Amino acid sequence: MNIHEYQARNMLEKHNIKFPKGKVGSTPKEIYNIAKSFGGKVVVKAQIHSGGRGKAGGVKICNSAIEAKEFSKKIINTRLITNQTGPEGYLVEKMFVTEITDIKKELYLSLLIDPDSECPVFIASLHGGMDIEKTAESNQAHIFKMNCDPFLGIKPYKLKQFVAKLNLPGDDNSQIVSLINNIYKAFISNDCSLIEINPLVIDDKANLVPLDCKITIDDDALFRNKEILKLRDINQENTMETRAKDYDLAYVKLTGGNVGCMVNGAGLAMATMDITTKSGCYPANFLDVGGSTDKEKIKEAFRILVSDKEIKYILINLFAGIAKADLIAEGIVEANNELNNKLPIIVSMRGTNSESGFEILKNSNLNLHVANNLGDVSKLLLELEKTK
Amino acid sequence: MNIHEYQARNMLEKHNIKFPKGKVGSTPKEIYNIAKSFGGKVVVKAQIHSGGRGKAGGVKICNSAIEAKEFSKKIINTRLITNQTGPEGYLVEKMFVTEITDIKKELYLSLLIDPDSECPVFIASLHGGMDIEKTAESNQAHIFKMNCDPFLGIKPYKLKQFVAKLNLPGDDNSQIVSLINNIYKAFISNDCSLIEINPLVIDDKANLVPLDCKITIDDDALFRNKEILKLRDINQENTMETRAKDYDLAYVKLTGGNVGCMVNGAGLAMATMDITTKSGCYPANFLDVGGSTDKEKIKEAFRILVSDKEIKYILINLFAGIAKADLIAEGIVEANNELNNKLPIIVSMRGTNSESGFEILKNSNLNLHVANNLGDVSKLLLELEKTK
Amino acid sequence: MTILLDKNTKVLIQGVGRDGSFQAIKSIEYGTNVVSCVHPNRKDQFFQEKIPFFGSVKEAVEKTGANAGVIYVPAPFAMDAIIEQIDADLDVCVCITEGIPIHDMMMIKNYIKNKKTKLIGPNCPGIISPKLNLKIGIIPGNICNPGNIGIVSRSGTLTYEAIAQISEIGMGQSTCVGIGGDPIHGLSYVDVLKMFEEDPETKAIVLIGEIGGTKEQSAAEYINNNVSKPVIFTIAGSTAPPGKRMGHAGAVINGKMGLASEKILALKKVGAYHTEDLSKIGETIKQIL
Amino acid sequence: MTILLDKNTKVLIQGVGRDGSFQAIKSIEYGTNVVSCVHPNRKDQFFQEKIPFFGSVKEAVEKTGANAGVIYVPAPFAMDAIIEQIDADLDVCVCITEGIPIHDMMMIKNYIKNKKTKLIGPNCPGIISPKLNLKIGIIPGNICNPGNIGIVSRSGTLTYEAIAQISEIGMGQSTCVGIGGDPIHGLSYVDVLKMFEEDPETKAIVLIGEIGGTKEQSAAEYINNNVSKPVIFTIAGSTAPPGKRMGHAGAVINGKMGLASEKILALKKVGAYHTEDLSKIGETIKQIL
Repeated sequence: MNIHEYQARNMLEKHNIKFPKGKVGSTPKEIYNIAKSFGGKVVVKAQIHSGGRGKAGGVKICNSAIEAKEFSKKIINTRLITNQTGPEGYLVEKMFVTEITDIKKELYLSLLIDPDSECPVFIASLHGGMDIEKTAESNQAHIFKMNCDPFLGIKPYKLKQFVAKLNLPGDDNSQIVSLINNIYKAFISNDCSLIEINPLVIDDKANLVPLDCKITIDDDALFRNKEILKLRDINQENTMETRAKDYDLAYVKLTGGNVGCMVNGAGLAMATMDITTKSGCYPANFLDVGGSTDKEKIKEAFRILVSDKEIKYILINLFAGIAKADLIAEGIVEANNELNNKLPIIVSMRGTNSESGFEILKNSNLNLHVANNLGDVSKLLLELEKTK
Repeated sequence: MNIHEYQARNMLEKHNIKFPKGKVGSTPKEIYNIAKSFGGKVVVKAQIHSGGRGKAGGVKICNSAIEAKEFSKKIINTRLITNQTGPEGYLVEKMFVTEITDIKKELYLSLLIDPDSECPVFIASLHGGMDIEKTAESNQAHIFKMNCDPFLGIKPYKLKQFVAKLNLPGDDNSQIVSLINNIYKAFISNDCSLIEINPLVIDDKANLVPLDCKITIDDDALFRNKEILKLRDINQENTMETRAKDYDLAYVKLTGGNVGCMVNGAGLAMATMDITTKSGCYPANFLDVGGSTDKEKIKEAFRILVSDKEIKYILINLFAGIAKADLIAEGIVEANNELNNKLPIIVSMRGTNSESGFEILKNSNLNLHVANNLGDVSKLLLELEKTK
Repeated sequence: MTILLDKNTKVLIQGVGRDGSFQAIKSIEYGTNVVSCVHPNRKDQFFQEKIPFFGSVKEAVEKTGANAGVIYVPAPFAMDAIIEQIDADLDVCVCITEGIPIHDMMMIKNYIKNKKTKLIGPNCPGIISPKLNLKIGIIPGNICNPGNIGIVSRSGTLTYEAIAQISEIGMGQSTCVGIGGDPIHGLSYVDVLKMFEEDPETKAIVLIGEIGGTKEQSAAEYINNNVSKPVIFTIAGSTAPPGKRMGHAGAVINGKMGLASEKILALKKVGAYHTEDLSKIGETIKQIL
Repeated sequence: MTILLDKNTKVLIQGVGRDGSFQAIKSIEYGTNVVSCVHPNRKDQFFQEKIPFFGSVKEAVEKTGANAGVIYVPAPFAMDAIIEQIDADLDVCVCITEGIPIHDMMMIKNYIKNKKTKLIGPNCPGIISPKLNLKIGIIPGNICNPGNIGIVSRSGTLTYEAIAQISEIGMGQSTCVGIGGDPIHGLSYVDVLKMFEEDPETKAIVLIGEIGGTKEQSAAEYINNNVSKPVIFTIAGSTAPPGKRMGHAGAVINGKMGLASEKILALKKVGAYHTEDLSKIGETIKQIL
């Protein structure tokens, strides 16, 4: 789960990390008042769940409270499109105002869990403000990593070596050392999968100042982080994805597709997308109904699929393991009838209870096209495209 | 380091452990007011760094605020002698007043670090209020243990099995489970070597109530627990032990001894006590001047020794490793002159720089008796005793 | 022969809720020697009127000689179940549970170092050995056929797909291992490849990968240096967009290395056979062998 | 032969403050091959104008082939130093530092499980092998004599005492190991007894114990089942009062098992020779051998 910049700041402030003065507002008037209270000259930043806000015009240095107000008037309640949002962009409902920092140097610092080393890893770069991926490609020598120990945490001897590479001004590295230790504590206590400070700047007084931060929380750990769950902003999510999430369905909307896919298993769902694309059609979504699935979930999945007006075909590809094919079939038939769906449905169904599942589908009034195997799916899609 | 019951309660309360209402007071008037605010009927407990307060008359159930006042008047500013304090007892400066709990059942619960399994271990007994050592001897079957993992903490599956054995009333064990989890957190975050809740009672409403608690903090970890260090009560310590601690000397006053011992190394210091006893004398103290010792430390050690009016001989037994014998010798001579000490000094000195050390001693005006080895020490003591 | 399981494998089950008990029955029907169930509140009861419940894994091991375990308990309790099975020194622990926090898995992977237990999963379909009529987990037995193809996969349903296609062409599987779709999981591709390479009964290996992470690249490196048997592979997610979690917690393209194209490249480079069209796994194997 | 150390032992030193550098010089004078020092801020400098400093243990190992380390850093930083030496895969890490928090030692002992490094100490005098003129730590070399008696001890100064007495009667030491006075420490009596039993050069073993804990009892149990060589022992603290820490963090009588009398009983029972009077260790050995 992503949270807004201002929420991420709050979370880090609880772990003794100091930011420049800042406050969030929802209306141009509020923005004006905040800017005024900060002395007029401020940075105003659109709060959306995406990076690339600066280049997209969502961040501005304003020289007066009036300028801040005008800027926010232009942005609030519009959809900001960045190179990371997709063409729909994200709705800006809040803007964050901070005082100006005199930047002498920009760094990058993040902490994430590295699946390869299976431990938390700090990444620092001498080039802050930039996309870390790009720095990694263009200037590997300016990127440093430090593995932490899941049991012991940060090892002081490694930290000493790590911060030495950053070559910061001043006699000791106490500021960066305590920042890193505090980030680690915040990371562990909030089940984070990412904390990113970008840029982390050195100001004119040689202080280390985190200017922007991003935090991602492990979705799978939200059950034990009820307070964090309250920070969820569903207006930053695709409506269908939000509905899917409520039913514990893994759904991702894909732009420009015409085949609504419903699959069990993430791998098979991806493979189904791949096959659809090969057939000359395009998947409208990724949808994994999951292992432990029930009729209600299937019905909701079907409803979500059909609510996507772009789709022309429905492709159901199931290989039941934990899930039972007959239950799934019942759900499909019920939802199809409820919605009075006429779109052609290609079904491939195997595994646990698949015989009885097919029985149920065949005895219904679905616009059914049966695929006996994965190869058939391609063929049926091609045929349907030809006959349209 | 030991802390008072009321301080231990504060520490545990910070970790969400609930106690019966209670407050500490230093004068009979304060005790009266507290008791009155609690409704009159209260328990009043002397605050000293020792167990066995109940049997020694330091704890009383009072039926009125006036009774509480009278009781505290009798106890405050006296020295309470329990079976654990030694004959001097400890000065009572504060008393703790708590509301009455209706006790249905008494248990024992503690957490300590077990050197054998090298992990934190919870110990529970079905017989609270008693000395755990005695229960262990008389009723092993009523004592249960649970090892924790230093890295993972309490393992839920083990905790389930552990609390099941206590056979508590009620459907679930949620009260004891959260108590145990909170004790563990307090233990880890405060570098404790012991947290003991004794008794832990079940009251008339089937609630789990910790009635008394004891916490010991690892002395070696006080450098990183400055807040805890503030809780130190030097009035609960032997004056000489306190002085020794300030100079980082390991000193323990022993009752009834006549030989002041100064040794480097804990093992040799104990062995010196053993030898002294064999010679028919008695050690007046344990004193290890430590490995990394300097002249100032040695001088203070000598001052502490000589300030003990019970001693007739001084026994210095050194085998220098890290410590350098010449430096130690210089310290002894300087301190001896400063204090104008005339008591006979038996010295055995070997190891690093011991030749030059002896040189320094011999060229001084010490009442010196040189032992060439440990066997000589016994002989010299015997001789001195005969000639007295 | 087979990997991980053998005829002495005795299975205990932790978590017999709706799904767990359904799958337990399927496993028993298939022929698996399920000897005990574990549930702290169901001591002295029996599952299906014959398999005894015990209050702890340790007790189940002591009383029934179980040497392998399977976990169906919900995600919030799965870490504890895995740790309990590790502490009881089971040979194999298969965790089917999906949605375990990644911080928990990080702890588990550090805890399991140098312990006896081999962890499979989580978020995986388990293991099946058709020749032994033995399975731990949820892979449907009826699609399997005893044979010589070993399968190792991050995806459950794609494993079934591969199994079905192999069976359809008249061949069969030696052992199939679903290693799970989480970014941090127990046995890796490399661990299983090593076992297949050493297993005389396995003649060829099917490796099923997907987008995200760099584990397929590690597998490629290992194949290059250590695997002599033919490896047929497929990678799901060529058409997945970057930055989005495609169901599996591990299936997110973060950076170039996570792309399907990169993984395909790495595996092709070391001589593994690529099945671009997932529906042609069976066909490809037929051509090679 | 000798235990723990051999002629290929190359020592690095971490912590060359007042005590550390004094002891380093003594070690070098004794004949120890000290190859490097570690200090993050003294890179490119030299200790005693000839031994190079490095910024990290890893670098010191890479550049100088150090395979053993000694730690003199203050207690608050000792855990980090120990972990760094473990991470660098040194064969032996000797920690002299006194006063390390017990919570730290608990973490270290769990971390070191199944790692390559053998930890000696902390709060110990280290190891000495007179025949090799090799010592790591602070045991005075001039009191030693090459010979056949192995010493294992929780106490530093009592170790010196035993060494001196053995040398005085014209005998000598094979290896002396101070395992340290903390309740949780690296190698135990049992670990060292095992090495002495296997070491052909060691003919008899002196075990020096003290009050507190049950480690002497564990040693007794091990001796009973596994040690064929004569064991001479002494236990310090017969006259210590209960509940008081006698210098060493581990020397507190908490419960009956911590009493000197219990330990003496346990060791006598398995046939070890008791030296009641500490000053007669040498004599006792002479009588037995």
